[in-house]
Parts: sequence; structure tokens; C-alpha cells
Amino acid sequence: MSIFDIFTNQLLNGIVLGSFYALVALGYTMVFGVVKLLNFAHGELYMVGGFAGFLVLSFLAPYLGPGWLGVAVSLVLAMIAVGFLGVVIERVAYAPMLSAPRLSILITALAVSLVLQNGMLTLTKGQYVPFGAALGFGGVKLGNLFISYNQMILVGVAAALMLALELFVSRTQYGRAMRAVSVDKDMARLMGINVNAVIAITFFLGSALAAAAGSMAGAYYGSLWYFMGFLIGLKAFTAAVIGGIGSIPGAMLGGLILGLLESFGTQLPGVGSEWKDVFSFSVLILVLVFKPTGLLGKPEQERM
Amino acid sequence: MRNVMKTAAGLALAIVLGVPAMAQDTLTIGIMVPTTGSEATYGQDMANAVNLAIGEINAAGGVLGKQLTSTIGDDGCDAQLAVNAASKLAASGVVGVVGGYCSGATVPTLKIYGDAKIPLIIPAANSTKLIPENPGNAFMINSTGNDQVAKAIEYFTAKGIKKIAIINQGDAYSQDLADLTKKNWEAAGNTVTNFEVTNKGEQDYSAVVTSITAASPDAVFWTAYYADGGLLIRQLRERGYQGLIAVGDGSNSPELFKIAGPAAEGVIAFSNPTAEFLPEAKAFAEAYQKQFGAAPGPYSTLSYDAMKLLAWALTTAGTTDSAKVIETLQGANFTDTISGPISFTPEKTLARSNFVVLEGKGGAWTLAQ
Amino acid sequence: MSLLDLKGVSLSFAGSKVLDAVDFSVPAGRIVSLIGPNGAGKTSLFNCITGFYKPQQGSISLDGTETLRMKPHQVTQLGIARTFQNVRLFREMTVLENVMSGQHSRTRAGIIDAILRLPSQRREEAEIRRIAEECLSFVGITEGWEREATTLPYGWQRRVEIARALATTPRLLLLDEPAAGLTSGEKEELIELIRRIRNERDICILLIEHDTGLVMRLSERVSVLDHGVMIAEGTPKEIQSNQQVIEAYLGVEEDALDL
Amino acid sequence: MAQFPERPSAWGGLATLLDTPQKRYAAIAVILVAMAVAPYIFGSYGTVILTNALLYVLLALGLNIVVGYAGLLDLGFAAFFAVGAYTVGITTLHFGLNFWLALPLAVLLAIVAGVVIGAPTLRLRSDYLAIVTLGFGEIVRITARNLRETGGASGLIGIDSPWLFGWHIRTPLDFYYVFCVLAIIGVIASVRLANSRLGRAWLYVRHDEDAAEAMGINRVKVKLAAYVVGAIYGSIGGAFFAANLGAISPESFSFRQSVLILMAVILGGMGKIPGVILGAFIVILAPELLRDFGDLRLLIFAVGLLLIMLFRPSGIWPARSKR
Repeated sequence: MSIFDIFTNQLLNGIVLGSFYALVALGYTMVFGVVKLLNFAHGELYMVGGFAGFLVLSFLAPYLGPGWLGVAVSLVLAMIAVGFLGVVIERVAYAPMLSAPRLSILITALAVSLVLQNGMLTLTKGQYVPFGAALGFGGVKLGNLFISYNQMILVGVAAALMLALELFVSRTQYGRAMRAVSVDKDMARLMGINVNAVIAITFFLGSALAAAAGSMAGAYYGSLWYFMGFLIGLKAFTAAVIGGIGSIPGAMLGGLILGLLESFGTQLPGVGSEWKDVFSFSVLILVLVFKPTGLLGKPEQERM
Repeated sequence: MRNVMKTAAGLALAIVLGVPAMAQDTLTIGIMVPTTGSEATYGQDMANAVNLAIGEINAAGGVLGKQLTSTIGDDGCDAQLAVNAASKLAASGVVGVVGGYCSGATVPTLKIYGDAKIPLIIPAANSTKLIPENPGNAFMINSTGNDQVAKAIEYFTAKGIKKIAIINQGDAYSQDLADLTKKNWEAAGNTVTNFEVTNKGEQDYSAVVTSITAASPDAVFWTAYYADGGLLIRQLRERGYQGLIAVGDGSNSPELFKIAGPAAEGVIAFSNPTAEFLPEAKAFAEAYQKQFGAAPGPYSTLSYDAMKLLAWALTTAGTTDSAKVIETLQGANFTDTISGPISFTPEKTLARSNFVVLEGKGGAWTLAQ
Repeated sequence: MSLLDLKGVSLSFAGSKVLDAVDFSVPAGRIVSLIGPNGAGKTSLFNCITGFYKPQQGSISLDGTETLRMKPHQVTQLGIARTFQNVRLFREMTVLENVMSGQHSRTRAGIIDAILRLPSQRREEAEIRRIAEECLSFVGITEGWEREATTLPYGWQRRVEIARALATTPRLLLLDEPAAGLTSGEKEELIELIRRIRNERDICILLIEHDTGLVMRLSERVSVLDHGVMIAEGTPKEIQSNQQVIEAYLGVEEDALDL
Repeated sequence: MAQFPERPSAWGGLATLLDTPQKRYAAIAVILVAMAVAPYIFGSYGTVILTNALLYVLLALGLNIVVGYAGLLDLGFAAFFAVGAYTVGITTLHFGLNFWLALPLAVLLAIVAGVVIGAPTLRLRSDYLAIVTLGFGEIVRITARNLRETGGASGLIGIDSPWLFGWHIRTPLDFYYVFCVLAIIGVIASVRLANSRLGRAWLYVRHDEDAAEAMGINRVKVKLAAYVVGAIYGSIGGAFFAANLGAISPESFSFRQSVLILMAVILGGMGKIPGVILGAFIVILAPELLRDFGDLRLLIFAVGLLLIMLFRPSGIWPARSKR
């Protein structure tokens, strides 16, 4: 392989990985934008989404087959189920806490994350679960670059979901209400916006996106594990902050940047896979020190 | 109110921390494995196998006229939790302990079992770093990393391989194996094209795969566990890597095939003897499947043998006195195993290399030619 | 000789001008008021003087020392103290602890002194306490020092805030609408207190106030800010008859000026 | 003015409960005696667990200064714990340094690390600070995992236990008493800091940064002081942790460790010293108490944690005395 081939291959790797990060980062950023909460349980929703997709697929596979059709249907159902789970979590765990000290909410989120993680540990007895999708190996070869159909579909679906979200937030009445709540909750309430409904929709969408990422990851990579949400949760959190937390395009950009940083970091001499994460986190810290609001975040409000 | 709370808290502490009363008509075996945390899968496989052995021993009349029971000390593959678990097992009057999966978590417990003079049989943990820390009561029945590396290099050399890529997972076991392989492989005048580290639970290995295929080594050696190994193998083959793929003994589980699918065809594993290809272990594998509804894990056979060995040592010594039991173990030449005879070096490691070479064929491991 | 000098101070947020080339000075030993309609930029000017906002242009100096690039805590250290428009006492802390905060920049005990309770640290603590108590007594709060500050009646909280500012031993004290929300009796006490601060402690006073009656009685000089521009300066009498000032008030908001 | 509540203090409601010196001395005496005899009541396993709990008391007190006093959300506290442990491990193993010489070195390195990471980041918003500290924690762990000097993933093995005036601190019982002393010193230092100029400044900054600055307080400097004090606590804990276990590996300093310490601080009630102590005991004892539940115990612990947060969001320890 030439340097160019390596470059294009790593570019592709970074885009695929970045799509997952971006989908999960979107949930972080939406929830933060609307309720100013770092939802630590978000990575676990990705994990639960993966398992939900697996469960639905194992029921549907006899009828729809384990190919993309079955996966697509189970993806949608998993998104809906986990979306509701996200709403339930918000109602049960976060809503009563919104007036409590900030740190308490954060710990509650950590507790929710532990409940989901260890609940799944108990259910699966810690075993890896093969997802059971059969997606085939086909693809297109461009010189030394092989792009599989799976990768195309995956990136395509991720992009479509993100575009749909962007349209929802910028064009619909709910999206406008969401933005109003994120600017000033009390003012939005005075203007007759049902703030609780907006929060519920936000959690639903964010959780559903994480579930979409989880299901797709299960289908694409092939296995599920109760602990799989932790690492991607951390990475998506990083992506959201790099892009500017609270900003939807920022989350997408941050996800993509982090994915590319990791894939090129692996290839860089002196970084390599061994130091890849140190590299990513160092970039994160540098971004925050020199551009504290992230790349696309709004500048901090003037004080006083 | 405050006083009531305090008293209640004190009482709860006393109840829980207090030494539980031991029934006199049974002997308790401690099992120290991770049953929570990231390594829970493997720990559960091992605990199951030990309990299977205990069931059989009890059915055959028990040991020293008493039935065996077991108690699990979850070490969570974490040094601190392991110390707690070991202290609890040591304080609960176990006659012996079978356990030790994560080398890093096992090391700090050696001192505790040593101080409590409890015989410890380690079925899995095989980092060479355990050897100098052994106070004399611990016996490693898995061949050490040195043996595995020797086997791997022997195999690669025989296949005419010159350039290899080594990938580990950044944990004590797989890093030790990777480091030893790199050192000995380069000492033999060969090349290591890539030395990569992945994170556990990271599903996307595409960047590493690209990096490896760009360097086009003759073989890829994955030194860590099957769950992530399966994903890596799949991604290597999907990206058109044509060379040999070899895995260490942490990946010798049949589960590898479920995760990697057809990509695992032709994969080579250097393995301690696992159940499915050992003729002696057929009955064991069936019993295991029946009782636990899953195939045995990578260290199930050794855990089973470890329990059998401990029972044998207790019976042969004729007492639970630990000095006698340890002495018996040191002189053991125990053949009633499913993974091959067990005897020990003066360092209390397995006297022979038990490594075999396996090959993935038709979704199962077979002995390689 | 003026204590505080502002020359050509301009401040804008996101393109809109909040302060436009403001020239302003506070003569030593005087009580000066800054008035103007809502949104004229009075509090912004305060924030510039105390270092919270960084004006894009101009110069601000206290007794000849340039403060424009200083951080708020450095400005305080230099001798400018302030109160806030909406009282900002430290929650969950006692009255005394609130006032003790003023002495922070005048003391130096660090981590090691505190852990070892060195004699110097204990002396310093006693001194901080003494000054805080003295400042509280000065503003007329002689009891309830161990109460949580934010549970005090509103008028008291205002005075605690003044005591807290006094505890920084300032040369110039900025009061942002000190009479807002006070009863008429309390306002009388406030006038008395502000005069005492100047007379007994030799601290120069600059206040923002909407209660024009109070301003006229108390101030020795008055400056008027409108739309970020300083439109008039003079004695209370001069300001009362200044046509531009009257127009500014009438033109913007009728209720802003309760003459 | 008795109808107004007194302000909550670092002691929670204890100050009003133990309102006379006699009661206080009696309480202290009871606690000291209980600490002294505990190992003989709870046996060897109990001693190990209690030692662990005391280590967590120390770590949680340190993090409490950062989170509870100064209000800085630190998700990478284990990094300082690691700095202490590895400094002692490396210097005693590779350079043959005496433990008591390695200890101040560990503290010094923690201070340097605290300043290097804190100085540029402490002006950030709290959410960003959380992720920066998290990233820093991961960087430290991965670095420890990758370097040969730190023993890689296997970590360092065979760290000598220290001698003190001819006493070889070696057995679990020895270490129990050492950690008792450390915890007591930790409590005293925390109380003294809380009641000092700096301790008050932390609270001022936490409650209202602007008002604090207007009072002449340099918020970055004050926060940095809190961060550094926390780092010192962490590194001392780490140093003795290394000496006690004799073996350290990167996995002991993971994000989970940071979260566990943070939980100790918040469960009991941050900013309240008895609460933090209680929290440390809960996070160590609860998983041990639930050991018999096997797999389920982490789930039970997690659910319990969630319930506590929902029903007592500011921690278990009461803020005020309810006489």
C-alpha cells in the first residue's frame, strides 16, 4: 500500500468510527443543551440499544431474515423502545433532581448508568452475545481502497438520522420550542411552551439516536457486551465537547474529528495504537484550553 | 435517633464482617475468580468448572469423609477487590483455594494466602511475574507465558514466517505475552512489523487493521482474549488480510467462532488443553453443557483439573493441615486429569509445557497438523 | 485632584456600543452619584471600573495607577470595593463569614499555615475577625453574626454587603443601587451610613441610584449617563435644571425618573 | 433570633449535638477506642476491609476539598492516587529509595501535576473541567500502562513495606493502624483548612465567583490551591496504598476508581466531613456486605445508590441538627 492508500483507508475508517461517535455525541449535546445535564448514562443507552436491537432481530429473523431488512426493522423498533426508556429515566431519575445541587444530578446519572450496566451484566451473565445479523461482505473497490456496502449503508443511515434531527430542530414547532427551552427555560414556560414535553422529546430523540448507533454497531461489528457503552460514552462525551457541547452541528463535527484523530493517530509514528487515546485526550485538553467553548459552541455568556 | 442509627450501623458491620460460623461436616473450597467487572465471563466459566468437579467429587463420597462446598470470592480482576476477596476467603476457614485468573489481581493475594498458609492452585493466571512473588503455597498448573512463546515461535519458524504483527489489549496477561514474543522473536533475527495495543470493548479495529495490512506481515499474533479477538479477526479478513492469524490461549474458546464467523476459518491458536479436542474431556464438556447451558470457557478444563488436584492432595495427605497438603502438591504426579499429567518444578509451575497448536476448522477447534 | 479617572472608555458587546468614549472622574473625598435611565450603561460602567468587563478602548486609573487590564481581584486589592445591584451575599455562610471575605486580599496565610495552625495564622485569623466585627458594628449590625446571611431581612442584607465591601479597606466604594427595595426609614439610615463612611473612614463614594431624592440630598456631584454617553456632570442643582438630562429621562421612560 | 436556622457547618449537625467540650472529648475518646479495638472484633478480613475504608476516607477527604469545598468537579482524581503510588513504587524499586524519602517526592510530584493540569484549566466552566480531569485521569492510566518504567499493564510488583523507627510496617494489622493515623491526620487537616482563610475562600468562590472576585479573591489561585491540596491527599493515599499492597497496576487507577471516590464524597454529603467519612465506608463496605449476592451485588449497590440520590439528594448525612 502506498502512503496515499493508507491515507484514504484511514480516512474511511475515521469516517465510519466518527459516525458512531457523532450519533452518540448528539444525545449528550441535546440533553445538555436543553436541561444542562451531562447525562452520564447515555453510553449505556447505546449498549441497551444494541441489546434491544438484538432481541427484536432474534424475533424477526425467522420472518424478515438476518439481512439488512431485518436489521432495519429491529433498528427502528430498538430506537423507539430505548427512546421511551430515556424518557422514563428522565422522569424517574432526573426530573425530581433538577432543583438539587448540580453535582447530585451528575451522581444520579452515574447511578443510572451503573444500574443499566449491572442490570445487563446480571441478564447476560457477563457473556458476549453474538448479534446474529448476516450482512454480507460485498463492496466496491477503488484502487486499494475497499468500501463495503455495509459501511456505505452505515454512514448513510447515520448521516440521514443526523440530517433528520437537524431539520427537526430547525424547522418544526417542537424544534423551535426545544431551542427556546435551551436558551431560557423560565422564559419558554412563560411563552406557553410545555417545558416538560420538550424535555421528554429531547430525551426520546437523544436516546433513540444512541440506540440506533448501538444496534448498528451490533449488526456491523457482530457482538454485544454489557460494558460496551462505557468506552463509547466516554469518547462521545469527548466528541461533544470538542465540537462545543450544546451545539448539534458541533456534535457531528466533533464525532467526525475524534474518529479521524483516532484512525490517523493509530497510523502516526510516535503515536500508534498504544498512545492513540492519550493523543485524543490531549487534543481535547488543548482545544478546551485554547477554545474553551469547543469548535462550534456559542461563546460563553457575558457574566453579571 | 442518631444513637439508634449508630448502633444499627455498628451491628450491621459486626454481622457482616464477623467470621461466619463453619459447619463441621463439610470442607469449604475457596474459588477466587472475577465474577463481576469486565472479566466476569471468564471467571464464571472457571467457577462453573470447579463446582462441576466438586459435584462429582461429592457424588463419589467427598474428601476425607466430608462433603465439599465452595464459596466464591469475586476478585473483579482488580488488585484491591482481590485482596478483599482473598482476605475473606482466608478468614472463612477454607481448606484450599482454586483461582487466579487475572495475573495483576492475583499477585497481591499471594502474600495473604501465604500468611494464612492456605494452599492455592492457580489454573489460569500465568504471567511470569507471579513466580518471584510466590511465598511457597501457590501452584501454577497452566504453563507460563514463556512456554507459550516458545511454542508460538517454534510454529511460526516451521511455517517459514519472517515478519509478524503483534497485538495485545493493554492488560497484564496479553501485554506480558506480547512483550515476551516480541523480545524472543527479534532475538531470533526476525521482524515485528507492528506492535499494537487495543482497548477492551473497543469494537472498531479498522485503524489497526489498516496499519497492519499496510505493513503486510506474514502473520498476525493476537495475544489477548476471544471476545475482542473475534472482532479483530473478522475485520482483518473483511479488509482482505491474507496472511496467517494466530491467537494466544486467552482466545481458545469456541465462542470465538460465534463472534468471528467464517473469518475464523484457519486461525491458529496456541492453547492450553481445552475441553473439546481432548478425548478425556468429552464427558466433562457434555456435563458442563448440560449443567450450565453453555460450552466450557478457555480455562474451564484447567479449573476442573485444579479442583481435582486439590481434592487429590487433601485425600493423599490425609489431613487438611496445609503444610502437609502443600508438601503433597509439591511432590505430585497427578494423572487423573483431562488436560494431561500435573507435576511441578521447584518454582511450583507446571513441569511440562502443555501448549498445543489448534486450528479453526468448520467453526470449531481441531488439533493442527 | 481626582481619585478615579476614566478617559474615553468604550465598551461594546457583539457589535453594539454600551459605553461610548466616556470621560468621568471622581474627586477625592467626595460622594458622587451616577444616574441615568434604565439601560444607560451605569452598571456596565461599574463593571468596567471593577475589572469585570474589559473596555475595548480608553483608560481607567485609580490615583494614577492604570487598572484597565487588571482582573477584578487586583482592582479590589488596589482599593476599589463594590456592592451589587441585586444583593449577592454568599449563601450558606454566616453574616460574619461573609464580611470576613473582605479581608482575604489583605491577608496571606496559606495551606501550610492553616494545617499547622501557626501562631502567625492564628493572629491573622483573630485580626480578620476583629475587622469583620468592627465593620459590622459600623454599619449597625451588632447581633446575629452567626446567622446564615441570606436569612436576614432584606435591608440588613444590604448593610451586610456594605460591611463586606468596607472590610476590604477600600479607598473608593462603589454602591450599585443601595437604596433599592428599602423602606423610607431604612433609606434615611442609609444616607446617614454613607455619610459616616465618607466622613469617618475617609472613603470616597460612587453610587448608582434611581431614587433621585436620595441622590440630590446625598451627592456632592452628579454625573448622568444616557445610551452609553456621559451627557452631564455637575452639582445636584445644576443637574436638576439641565435641559438635556430632563429630555433624556422624559424621552426614554416616563417612570424612570421620579422627580 | 432563635427562630432562624443556624448555618450548616463542615461538621454537619455534629457541632450542635456535641455542644460542650466534655461531650466532644467523650465522643473523640469513644471513636479512638473503637478504632483501636476494631481489628480484634472484626477479625483479619474485617481489618483488611476497614483498612481499605480508611484509605477511602483519606482519598474522599482529599476529593471533598476539590468538589465539596471548592465546587470543582474532578472526574480524574485517581490520577493523583496513581502519581503517589507509582512514585513510591518506581523510586523504591528502581532507585532503592527509602519509603520515607519517596513519600515527600510523591507529594511534590502530585503538586507539580496538580499545577500543570490545574493552572490552564481551572478557569474553564465546570462541565469542561469535568472532562479535562477525566481526560487527564485516562492519560495517566494509559501512560502507566504503556511505559516500561511503570511495569506496563502488569504494574510494579514487590514494593517494600516501610520501616518506622525499627518497626516494620508489614502485616494487615500494622497497616490498619497506619491508615487510622493517616485518616485522623486527614480529618484534622481538613477541619483546619475549612476553618481558615483559604477554606472560606473556597466556599466564597463556590457560592458566587463574581462576588468573591469583587472581594479581592483570585479565583483561579484559590481553586488551584484546592486542586493541589486534593492532589496531595490523593498522592499520600496512593503512596501508602502501594506500600500496603506491595503491587500496583494501572487498573487500580481507572475511571471507575475516580467515580468510586467521587461517590464516597457525594453519597455521605459533600462538604460535610462526617458525611464524607460515612460515604467512604459505604462505598467500601456495601459491596463487601453484598458479596454473597455475587453478580447481583453491583446491581443492588447501583440501585441503592440511585435511591439514596433520589430521596436524599444532598447526601445521607443530615445538613442540620434536628433536635
